[in-house]
Amino acid sequence: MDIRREELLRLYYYLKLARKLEERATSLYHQGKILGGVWTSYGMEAVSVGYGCALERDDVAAPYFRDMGAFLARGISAKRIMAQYLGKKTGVTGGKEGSTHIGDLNLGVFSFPSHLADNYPVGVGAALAFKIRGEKRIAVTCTGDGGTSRGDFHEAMNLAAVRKLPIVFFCNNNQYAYSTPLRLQMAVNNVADRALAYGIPSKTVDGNNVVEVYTAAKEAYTVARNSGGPTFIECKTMRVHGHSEHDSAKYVPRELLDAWKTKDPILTMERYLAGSVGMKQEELDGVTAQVVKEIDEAEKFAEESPYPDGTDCFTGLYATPIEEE
Amino acid sequence: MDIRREELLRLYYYLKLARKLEERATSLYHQGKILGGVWTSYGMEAVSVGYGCALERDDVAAPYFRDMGAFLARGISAKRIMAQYLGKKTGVTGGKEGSTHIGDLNLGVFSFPSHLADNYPVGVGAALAFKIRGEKRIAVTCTGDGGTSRGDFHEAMNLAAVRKLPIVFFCNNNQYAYSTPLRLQMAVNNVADRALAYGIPSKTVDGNNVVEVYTAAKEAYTVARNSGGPTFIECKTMRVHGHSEHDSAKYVPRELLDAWKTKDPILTMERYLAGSVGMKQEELDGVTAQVVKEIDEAEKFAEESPYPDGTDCFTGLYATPIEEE
Amino acid sequence: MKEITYLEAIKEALDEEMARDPSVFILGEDVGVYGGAFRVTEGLIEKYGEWRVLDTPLAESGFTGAAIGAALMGMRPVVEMQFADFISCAFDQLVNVAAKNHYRWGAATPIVVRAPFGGNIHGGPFHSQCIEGFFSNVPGLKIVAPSTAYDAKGLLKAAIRDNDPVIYCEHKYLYRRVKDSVPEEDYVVPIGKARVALEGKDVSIITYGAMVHTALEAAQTLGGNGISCEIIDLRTLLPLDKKAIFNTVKKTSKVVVLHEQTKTGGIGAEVSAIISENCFGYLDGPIIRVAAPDTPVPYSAQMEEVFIPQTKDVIDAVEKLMRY
Amino acid sequence: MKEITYLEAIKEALDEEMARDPSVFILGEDVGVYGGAFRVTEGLIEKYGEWRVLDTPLAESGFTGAAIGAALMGMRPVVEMQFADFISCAFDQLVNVAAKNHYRWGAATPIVVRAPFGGNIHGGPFHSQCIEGFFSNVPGLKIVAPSTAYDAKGLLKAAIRDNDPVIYCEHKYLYRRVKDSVPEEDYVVPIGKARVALEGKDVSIITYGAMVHTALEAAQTLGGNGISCEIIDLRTLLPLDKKAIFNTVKKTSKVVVLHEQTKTGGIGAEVSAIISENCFGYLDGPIIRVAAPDTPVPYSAQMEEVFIPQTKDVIDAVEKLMRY
Ligand SMILES: Cc1ncc(C[n+]2csc(CCOP(=O)(O)OP(=O)(O)O)c2C)c(N)n1
Ligand SMILES: Cc1ncc(C[n+]2csc(CCOP(=O)(O)OP(=O)(O)O)c2C)c(N)n1
Ligand SMILES: [Mg+2]
Ligand SMILES: [Mg+2]
Repeated sequence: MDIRREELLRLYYYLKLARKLEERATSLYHQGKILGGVWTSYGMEAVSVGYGCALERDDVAAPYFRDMGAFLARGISAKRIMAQYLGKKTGVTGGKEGSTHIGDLNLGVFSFPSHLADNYPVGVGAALAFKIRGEKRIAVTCTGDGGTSRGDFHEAMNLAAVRKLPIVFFCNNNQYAYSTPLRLQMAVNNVADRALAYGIPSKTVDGNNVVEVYTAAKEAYTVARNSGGPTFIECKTMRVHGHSEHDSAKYVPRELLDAWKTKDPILTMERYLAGSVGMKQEELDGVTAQVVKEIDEAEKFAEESPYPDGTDCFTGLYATPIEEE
Repeated sequence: MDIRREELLRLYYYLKLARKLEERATSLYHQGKILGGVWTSYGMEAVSVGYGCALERDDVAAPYFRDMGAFLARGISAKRIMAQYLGKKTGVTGGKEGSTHIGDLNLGVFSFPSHLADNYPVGVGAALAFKIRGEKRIAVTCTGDGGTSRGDFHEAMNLAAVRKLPIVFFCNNNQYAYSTPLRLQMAVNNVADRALAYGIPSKTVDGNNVVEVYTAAKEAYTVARNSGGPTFIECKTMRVHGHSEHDSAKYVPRELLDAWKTKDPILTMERYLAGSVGMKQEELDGVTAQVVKEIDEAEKFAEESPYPDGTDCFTGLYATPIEEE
Repeated sequence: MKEITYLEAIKEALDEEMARDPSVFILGEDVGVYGGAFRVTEGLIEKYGEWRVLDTPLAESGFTGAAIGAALMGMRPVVEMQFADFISCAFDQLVNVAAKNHYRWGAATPIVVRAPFGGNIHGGPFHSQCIEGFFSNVPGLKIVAPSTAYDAKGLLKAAIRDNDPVIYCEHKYLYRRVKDSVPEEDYVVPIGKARVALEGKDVSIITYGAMVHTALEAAQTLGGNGISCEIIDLRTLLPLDKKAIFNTVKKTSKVVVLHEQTKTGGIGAEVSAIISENCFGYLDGPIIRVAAPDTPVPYSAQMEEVFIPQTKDVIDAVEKLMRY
Repeated sequence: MKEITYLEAIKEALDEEMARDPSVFILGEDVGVYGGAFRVTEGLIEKYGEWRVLDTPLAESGFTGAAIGAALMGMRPVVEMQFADFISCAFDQLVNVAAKNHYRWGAATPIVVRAPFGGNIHGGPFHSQCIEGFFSNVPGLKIVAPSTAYDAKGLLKAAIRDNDPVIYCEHKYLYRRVKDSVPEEDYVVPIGKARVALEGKDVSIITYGAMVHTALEAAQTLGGNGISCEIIDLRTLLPLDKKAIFNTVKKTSKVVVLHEQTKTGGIGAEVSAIISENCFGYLDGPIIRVAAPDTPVPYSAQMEEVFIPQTKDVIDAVEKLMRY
């Protein structure tokens, strides 16, 4: 596939934006400004940036919590996300939710319910709606390697396959579910092998190579959009840090971590852009400068935003509230 | 595999016993004596007779509702089952449960919770207990083709595979889940293909040929018993009647029904016994006579048994009741 | 007006809503060609096609989750549980996804989950359960449970048009046993409103579902003995119509709460608690609950009859309360 | 006696029971090498090996079902939910298999499900839930919820030795915040028995879990104002210790029920209902419930503080009741 220069820059931009945003969030966490946990996609940004950027405006994504790239690529601003981390009123959920539990129907992105793989059936439902209405839109959903062991993964994959729904399934296979290595999660070599049970074509791609993820996504999206049914895409990567900021990941062999650190998705992309594509360093620096500015502004915005009122907790339960006379 | 004559006769005996028992239950149902529903394994008896007879005394089975052969082969008597159908105090569950919702821990057979595939994880748990204690026992579990679409199927298969547990999974693929044909249930050709997702070896056998089921079961049991891990066995058969006695199955193409009726598992077995094995008709008739006698006695026993007291409904909730002072 | 059964009322509501609004569709096991285990959706696939009356694989969590996703995209799915008992398999999607979407991120989830519930049909432990108790501590859901054909139709229409997830408890014992008048023209029964099923002055029987008919029978006998019963049919179980409950308590000062659900942790507990909290001064006797005992639903007819509250149990409770 | 934290108490109970009985084993996510998300099982895999401290795939229904099967074969599994919130995924196995096994076919299912529950830790909607309400209408289960290290240890031991499925609600806010004395020798706290956490005479505060400490704080202030509170720590939520509840009501005649769980359909509803039903004549005021509002648990600190009942809310309720 031939990817236009602007598109490559867009991928690079979102890689950097996700990285910087999560780095900033991590530092805010260590300053005690984020009260809940912080889980990042550090070192795995290429997965959600790749699948997120490959979507069309009218498509929808049902991500999981390590999909910062997809939230950003769908158009949820760094400002709103930063405010979300701080539990501010201006955060995506106005303080009702924390961290990456964000969604915005106007931007075609569903919030993530913590329960891993719950978004698999939900994503399938979006695809079902498109199919029923005969719209040329597609849905995507993503979960971790861990999430693929859940029943909802199975039920969703199967339903999508039977009805040939316009959905593409992603898995961020970062080799661990919290502390649990793949060998205690599954007895197959590739997560992609799981797709065999459903008659869903699958592909395993280098999850640290954003161009590879993006290309595979685009291809699968085209198939789905043209009534060719679902695809499952396993993105092999590595969680090169703890499960969250409070986990030192000492259960992971050092060598494994070290091996993967050299494969950092941003470095990989920079090598590619500077090499094969022949982009100038200034151009990349320009993106970085833009990203840093945006994150600085986002942090400022978030810090200056008001906290919600405590009594906001009483609002918003129902979409159709019941009138008490 | 060489099967001894007595074993072949045992298989034939249970095929006939299951058939006659369920025929009698059906007729009692039509006489209005069975208040709940009646679901039979008519035409599919070879599946559960095959896997049930292949078990050793200390093994356990976690069947589903169409596994009459397994209940009988584990040693639950026709008398107790007939009384169960009639809701009598002498039924396997004393009237607390109906139809084939029966189990008996002394006989190594678990009761079936209606929720299809729920017994898959439960069966896996029994295998886990054997593994933890280092016992040379195995567990088996069975569900319908429909049940394989459920999350519990997935979670159970995966867990068993990861821990290489001594369990053998069966599927009675009778091509329909109630009115739903396979094509609306899954997009793979064989239910056995589902096992690919777990790295579990699988086999598809003729579910109307009890010797084939029995042989495949025995082989898989040996593997499991010797720490070789789980196997998945799909038994292809056909539900040649309605889902239950109140369903005329008019959604099933006539030709399909007719084609399968000629493959009746009892006829198949009789042809085999009379042919290759060279058994005399008298020997088979002897079995039939024995079965009819047993079923007559069972019916008589059940009819003459008392109903439970209404107030029995208050008893038996807890195994460790809480003492109220 | 025309007379139709409870089952026909449900079918008509589905049919009319599907005709009215192309975003309404049905999914579940055997709802299409077969027309549903209880034949509620019979004929609809012929009318609306296999994409609006969708036979699913046997996977309650999967198809409930899919309904949620479709709802987020503007559809109005009606999920059929083959028996209410199987809703347990979709518990997580209902409680953690559907119920919390709007509060968490402002996304409306207009799904209806039809749950054929209740006993008295010799269904045993897995085909007779009352499932409303699983969800009564789950903010964000709505639960309704009609007792008449009129309400069955009107509440289902309201549920389909509502923007929140609604669990629609249809009592399968009533399907073909209850028949009453419904208007020819379109109408809804508002969610959140109870109804006075019988006016009376001495004692209030607060109930819902099949037990409304048991209460009516009891009231007839009691009326003969000079005790005038007011019967409140809750219709909506979550959230409760507090005003209607308080009104009847203020009127009669004596309360029996009746349900088929097992007693501990049932809807009756909440009804009792809000009365104690808000109408204590009006009460002149204990709030008595008549409910099933705390066990699974037994299979045998003998036991099931003892298990399910009977007219006589209601009469006894009322008489006991009148003697207080 | 020695002083240990609530978390240490749980760990000790597990360790001692595993040492005592080879049929006890632990399974769940990250319970082995990692020692559990809250480090409750830390060190146990080294001691008992990877077959008795079993890291499972991420599959709550699967491993809960497996625990049930193992229990049927004579084991005593302790299942860890990483957070109580994820118990929703195992709802069906708990409600339809574990809870009904003994009634349906006489098979005991001695499993314990550890559920780290409750809020006040900025966990948001999915890491703060009180899940006891999901199960309070499920006959066949037992539910316990300790508030002290002493009870945490004694109740967990009792739960492990009990032959029924027990949901063990451990409040994660208390893990390292509560510390008290436990005996050196083996002991159990019987399931089904509440305890008087504070003796008093004017008003009863019936509560459990983290709210016991809130009640104690409130009682201190109220004591200063001349109001003597009796605090009942329920400890077992299903079935309730009716006798202990009725005793305190008969003593004080005034009741506040306090819980962190959302109000509607919570445990407090059942407590209130059994009091109304059985002690009506003793009451001289309404039964007031202090509980979280009917919404998911919000994330922001400002909202969470309003959401979770505070000492002040208890004081207000008691004072209001005293003025009645
Ligand atoms: C159903 C469910 N059970 C448990 C958890 C707690 N939990 C949060 S993240 C996690 C590990 C997830 O692993 P994986 O799916 O591989 O995603 P990763 O964190 O590696 O990206 C667990 C167990 C959860 N979120 N959902
Ligand atoms: C979880 C669940 N959902 C729905 C049902 C209702 N139900 C009973 S049998 C059946 C069809 C079962 O099909 P299959 O698994 O193929 O078994 P078969 O009856 O064909 O032997 C259904 C949907 C059920 N028992 N469990
Ligand atoms: Mg992972
Ligand atoms: Mg079938």
